[in-house]
Amino acid sequence: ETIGVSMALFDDNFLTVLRNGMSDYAKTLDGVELQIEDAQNDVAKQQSQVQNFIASGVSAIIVNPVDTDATAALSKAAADAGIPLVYVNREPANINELPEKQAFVASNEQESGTLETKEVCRLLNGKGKVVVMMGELSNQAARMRTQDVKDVIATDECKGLEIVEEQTANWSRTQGSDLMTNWLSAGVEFDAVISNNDEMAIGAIQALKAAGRSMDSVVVAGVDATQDALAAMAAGDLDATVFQDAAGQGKGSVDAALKLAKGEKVDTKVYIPFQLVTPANIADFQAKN
Amino acid sequence: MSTNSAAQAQVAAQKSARRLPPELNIFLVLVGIALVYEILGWIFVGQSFLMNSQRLTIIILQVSVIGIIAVGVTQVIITGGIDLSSGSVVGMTAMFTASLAQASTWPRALYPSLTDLPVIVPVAVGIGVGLLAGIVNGQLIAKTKIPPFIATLGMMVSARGISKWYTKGQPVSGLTEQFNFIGTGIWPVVIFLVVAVIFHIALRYTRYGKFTYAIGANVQAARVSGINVESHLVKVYAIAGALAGLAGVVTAARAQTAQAGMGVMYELDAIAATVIGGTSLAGGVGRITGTVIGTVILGVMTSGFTFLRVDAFYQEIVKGVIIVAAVVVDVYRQKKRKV
Amino acid sequence: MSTNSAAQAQVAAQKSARRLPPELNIFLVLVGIALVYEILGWIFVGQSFLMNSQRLTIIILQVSVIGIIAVGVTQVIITGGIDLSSGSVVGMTAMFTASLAQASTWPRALYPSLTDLPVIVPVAVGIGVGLLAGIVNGQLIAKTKIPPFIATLGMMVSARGISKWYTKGQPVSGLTEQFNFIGTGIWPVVIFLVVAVIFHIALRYTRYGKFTYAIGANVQAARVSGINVESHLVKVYAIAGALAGLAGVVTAARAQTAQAGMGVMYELDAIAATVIGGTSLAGGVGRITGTVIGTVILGVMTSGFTFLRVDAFYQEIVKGVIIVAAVVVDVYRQKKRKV
Amino acid sequence: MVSPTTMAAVRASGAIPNAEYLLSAEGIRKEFPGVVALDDVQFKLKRGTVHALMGENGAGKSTLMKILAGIYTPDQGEVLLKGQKIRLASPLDALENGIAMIHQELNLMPFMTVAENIWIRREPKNRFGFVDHGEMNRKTAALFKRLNIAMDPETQVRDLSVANRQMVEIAKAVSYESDVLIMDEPTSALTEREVEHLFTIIRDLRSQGIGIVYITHKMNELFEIADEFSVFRDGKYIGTHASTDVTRDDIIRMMVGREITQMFPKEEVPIGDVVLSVKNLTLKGVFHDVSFDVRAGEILGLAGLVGSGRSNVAETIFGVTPATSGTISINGKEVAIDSPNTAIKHRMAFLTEDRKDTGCLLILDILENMQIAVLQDKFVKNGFVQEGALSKVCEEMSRKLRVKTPNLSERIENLSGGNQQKVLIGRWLLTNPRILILDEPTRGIDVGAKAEIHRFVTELARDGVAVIMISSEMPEVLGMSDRVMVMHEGRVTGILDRAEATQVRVMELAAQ
Ligand SMILES: Nc1ncnc2c1ncn2[C@@H]1O[C@H](COP(=O)(O)OP(=O)(O)OP(=O)(O)O)[C@@H](O)[C@H]1O
Ligand SMILES: Nc1ncnc2c1ncn2[C@@H]1O[C@H](COP(=O)(O)OP(=O)(O)OP(=O)(O)O)[C@@H](O)[C@H]1O
Ligand SMILES: OC[C@H]1O[C@@H](O)[C@H](O)[C@@H](O)[C@H]1O
Ligand SMILES: [Mg+2]
Ligand SMILES: [Mg+2]
Repeated sequence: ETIGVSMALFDDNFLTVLRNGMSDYAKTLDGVELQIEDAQNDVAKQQSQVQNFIASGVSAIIVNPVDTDATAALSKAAADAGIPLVYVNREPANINELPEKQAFVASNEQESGTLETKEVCRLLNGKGKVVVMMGELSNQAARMRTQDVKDVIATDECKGLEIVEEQTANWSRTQGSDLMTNWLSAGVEFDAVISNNDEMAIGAIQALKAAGRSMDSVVVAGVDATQDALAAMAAGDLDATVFQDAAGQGKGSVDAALKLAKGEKVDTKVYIPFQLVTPANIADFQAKN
Repeated sequence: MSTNSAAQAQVAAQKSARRLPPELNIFLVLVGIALVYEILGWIFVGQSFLMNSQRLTIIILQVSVIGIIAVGVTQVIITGGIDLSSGSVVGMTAMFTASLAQASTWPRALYPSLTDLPVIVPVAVGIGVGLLAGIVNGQLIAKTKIPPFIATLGMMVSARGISKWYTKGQPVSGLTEQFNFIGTGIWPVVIFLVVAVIFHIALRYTRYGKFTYAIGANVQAARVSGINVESHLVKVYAIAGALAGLAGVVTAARAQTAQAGMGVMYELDAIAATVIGGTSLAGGVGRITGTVIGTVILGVMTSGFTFLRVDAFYQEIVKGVIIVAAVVVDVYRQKKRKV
Repeated sequence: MSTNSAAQAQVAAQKSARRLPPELNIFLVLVGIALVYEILGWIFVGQSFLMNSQRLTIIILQVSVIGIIAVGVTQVIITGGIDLSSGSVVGMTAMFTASLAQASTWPRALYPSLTDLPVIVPVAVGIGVGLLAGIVNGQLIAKTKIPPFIATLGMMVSARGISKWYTKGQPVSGLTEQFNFIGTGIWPVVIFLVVAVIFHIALRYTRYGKFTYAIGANVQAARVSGINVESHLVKVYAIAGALAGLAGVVTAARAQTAQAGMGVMYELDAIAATVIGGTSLAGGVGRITGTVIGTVILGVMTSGFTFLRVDAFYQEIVKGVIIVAAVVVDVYRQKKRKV
Repeated sequence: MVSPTTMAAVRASGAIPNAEYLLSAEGIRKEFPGVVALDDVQFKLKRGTVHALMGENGAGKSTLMKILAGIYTPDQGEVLLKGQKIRLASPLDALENGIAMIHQELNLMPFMTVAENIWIRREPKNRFGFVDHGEMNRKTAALFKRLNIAMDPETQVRDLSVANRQMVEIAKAVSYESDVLIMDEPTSALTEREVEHLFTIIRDLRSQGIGIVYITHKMNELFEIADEFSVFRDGKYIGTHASTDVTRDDIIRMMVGREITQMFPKEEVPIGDVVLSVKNLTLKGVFHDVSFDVRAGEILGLAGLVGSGRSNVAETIFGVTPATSGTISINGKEVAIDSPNTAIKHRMAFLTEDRKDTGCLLILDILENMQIAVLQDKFVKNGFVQEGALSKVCEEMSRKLRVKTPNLSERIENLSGGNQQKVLIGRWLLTNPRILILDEPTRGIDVGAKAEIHRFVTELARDGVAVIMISSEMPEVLGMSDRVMVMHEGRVTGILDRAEATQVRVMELAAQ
């Protein structure tokens, strides 16, 4: 059986771990073949890929949407052709009107930013200045996680936190480092860095170290729990991150696709939980992402 | 003149040496690629590549947006210019057009008072925004004499900024049925082909076309022949902009949403399609028919990859090789015919 | 001649009118932009923009990678060519170089038997990979006569494919201390400036340089004057490739990791820096000093935005405008001096 | 001052104001950076006359004409069209007011057909507003018939020889049905036969009352075709005379301000051994079985009609387009020349016929233009150019060649054609060649400079250089050569000794 997979983009850290999770899992299954395509962050490309899958007659399709608002057309095309479709990692806008034989497997972005910010709040004892590094603004996860930060700060325990700067570094480590350097040279003062992902957090750490700031004097937090992030945590630089279960999401989506292809029923929403990672429980996550 | 018959013979000889249509070359490249896929298809997938009407539609469908842009880019390149802004203009117009195409049923409409508008409004605004961007490009190039590469590079960066700024990065969704209709079925293909036919005729049979070629072939000659080079360039870039705008409309309608990141790198695909189709970056040479074939080559290539289940990594590597190879074949065959 | 003294006076007048260094123009643009920021800084942020040694370092630091690329791109553009592949080559070499720079302490080294290598190995491999890409570009352009735009566009697409393919998209981290050292402190700035000085000298005082300008000014004439145009072009593109490779090494060392998506769009920044610095896309004209200033302008622009806390959206919009404006000012002042 | 549009409307109505002069200019001044191209210049063109403009290279002739054709606007002075002051702000203004110009540089669109080139901006339209190609080709054919030109209107211009391109330019200019026709060195790419053809056309136009401005450096043309002429020197107006009133020497004196005693200073120098020997040289489809020798100190002239293949032979010998068969020997040793680079290593030099396309590095300065060939093997140490020594040598060379320029860091594009040519000759002399090939070395060059170039060639021959000189100017070939080789359609039709080389004999062989 062939499953067509359209990933939003290949050259993204976390999505790569997710993609590998899928193909590693597929290899353990007999007679299941994945054909994974790179939509290069282009909605139209993704649509064409799905159409090409349909024309080639695959048994099921997995989509990691480029644009979570652009899923209606995809759902319709697949439903018309009678081919099962599973969305992974990013929640489609039409989640509540998914046609038959379609499902969604992911983690709930409301948790990620919340877990992260609450930990920062705890470490700062509910009071202090924070800077926020945002992912690509067109990305739902980036917007959601940034909103989570604000939601947490709006709660009573954490209303002593204040956002002094908020800028995008496009999920990227180099841009994260440049942004932090610029903040430092502009004399921005802060006690914590809340980053939408680990890559930007690591960039911030590199810049902070280069400027001679002691890492004990600042709290840095990210999301994803990538290898690099865990290494940074082990070195005492990163204070918190949130484990997003790439392999779990990958396996879950393949399973769902296979079940749908066989005509079995699956839940429309399968949530794989986020988990907070701190130096205290880092050992549990070492070999995961 | 005494040697009248000799002169007549000379004229006759010149006539017989008149060239075959230059598109032939590149059409053969297209057929070649398709045949290779067909054969590989039978060997590796046990399926026909071409005998699949669904696939044939998709091939053009997936590149029709690139094709619409390429029709404009062809005209720009014929004048000896370049347009790097088309991809960003697609993104920008998609945002503007979609914001005026939202249905009242959508809870988060950008302009709640401007929903359910007749479809002509967002379409006109979309094309208008593209036109405007094109006029700015053209004016910059004609008036300030900066190289088209730079003028349109600036527009590329700024237009992308505008599309992100417009909704602060939020996508615009919940578009009306009528609007989405533009992007369904083979409508994008129809739009592409209509646009291609119009500008094919414009380039070959109107003064607009003659001026376009003349400027690209020899701007000095065009000027001393009394052509107002500046105002003509503005027209050409304006048309390219309007077509990029139209492409943005189609993109939004196809995706049934608009996103600030739409159209990234489309300019390069459009330029590649144009040059593969035989238009010379040096200006003065090129035809829409060639561009259409070049566009279809890109489409065949992409569909074929998926069809043959080529690994995504290799797809990109091979795509680069094919772009180069197609142009190499063209250059080589042109040279051969000349000597 | 009877009017000897008059003629002499004329000669003297012309001598004094002899051109000022063309970089002056663009240097004034740089000073202008910096002053604007300085003033806005006092007004809006209550701080000096320039009186901050840390910021001055950062300004160059953040663009040093672009600068290294731009030094190569300048030479390519002087020959009348273009290099669209540099950004992808940065990504590709970053992957290769990092895979040979991993520390044995890192649990998931790509080549576990090739860890803790002396730093010269990954650096040499990185530059070598870039060099190779450059040679392929050069050979394609020189041998097949396809336009540089297409040859390097093909390389852009393929090299990006290769960088994704190399580790199937997996980032390469856990690099050795010595390797990371290349990217720390002001090392990237030092590398940039050393590279700039070397090629400034090469362009102005060596035969290599004279041939580079001659080819850009008139390739036919250069050939008839005995220059082996093909082999020279290969050299120029090879150098540009090697410098993009070096930029890839620095990028990986700065980020202490390599990712397939590194360097996206760097080629456009490098081209912008070059053209802002006065190099003509038509070939034959340009200097490294100008390119350095152009690069610094890009750096000042970015730093200044953050310094003034300009919204990210506006940053991009304004960036496009500044690129265009800088070139417009240059074109305008050159024209004024001429007439 | 009247507006160009009003004047154009007047012209279109057919009501031509009966002024004495069709076109005139007074007190014109035009400056370029560092150069005063025109200084208080005047010019008057009468109806139904051919008015020649004479002057050295850089005298300002083309600049003045460009002002009259709406391409440049003068810094001072005024232009009068049929007695009315007018400001021509664009080429279009000029064209609509009946002023057409054939430019010194060819101004055609290579990838368009002959008909499209001629009718650009004035394409006939059908009733749907589309360009009517059939009608356009018919109109072209009719025009060609009237002008007695044999050419297919649908050929692309890039497939035409230089001479035929020039004929297209002429036909295009005529097609404007203008009152004033300016021709800037129209014959520099034509051989005698086409020149005669052009003169027939000019006489015909003149008889219709059209005023023609004719710029040339060829003295005999002046006497043959011009009614009157004006002379310019260094941007200044010298005077206007009827061409029947003066002698050749008078004109030269007016132009250069001194006597030029000898145009072709042929000197008998001892002829040495064979230096270059070419046997059965063939470039398939272009020329065939070309064989000849050149000796040290000898000048071999190469004559033939335009398109006879002379330039192609020269290009092949120099390795630009390597031969498909045949041999080249230097000093008795067979050599394989596959590129100009190799040719230079064998101490050959080649001044190409097209200054702009294959000669000048236009945007670079004089110094850079002069030094580029010699850098192949001299003045370079460890890759570094020995600037000091080199610029000294270049200064000396440009002094010797009398290049007229304030300094060597001037861009070559700002020099007049003659001075550009001198710089290019300097480029090759620096390489100290044994074999020098000159392709149309004096095309578009004024008499003064021409004499100087001839003197140089003679000197080189005296120094033992073997010279091949291609020229379409019969007096030049006959005057300078020790032997003359004549080509026709890619084959050598004869090699004549100096004694037997007469105009008639050469023409016979060239036309066959
Ligand atoms: N665009 C320009 N920029 C700078 N200088 C110029 C320009 N055009 C002409 N000149 C200068 O103006 C002077 C007159 O040039 P012009 O071309 O009118 O001479 P000409 O009499 O036509 O010479 P020739 O016989 O060589 O064609 C020359 O010194 C020339 O170098
Ligand atoms: N690049 C080219 N492409 C096509 N035809 C060419 C080319 N160069 C030369 N020819 C043609 O080859 C023939 C020989 O040209 P060549 O220039 O050698 O003649 P020539 O005797 O030197 O005449 P001229 O005085 O015009 O230089 C001509 O018919 C010419 O049109
Ligand atoms: O879309 C890309 C983003 O996806 C998120 O899920 C992830 O946390 C980010 O690190 C980034 O990879
Ligand atoms: Mg002239
Ligand atoms: Mg010739």
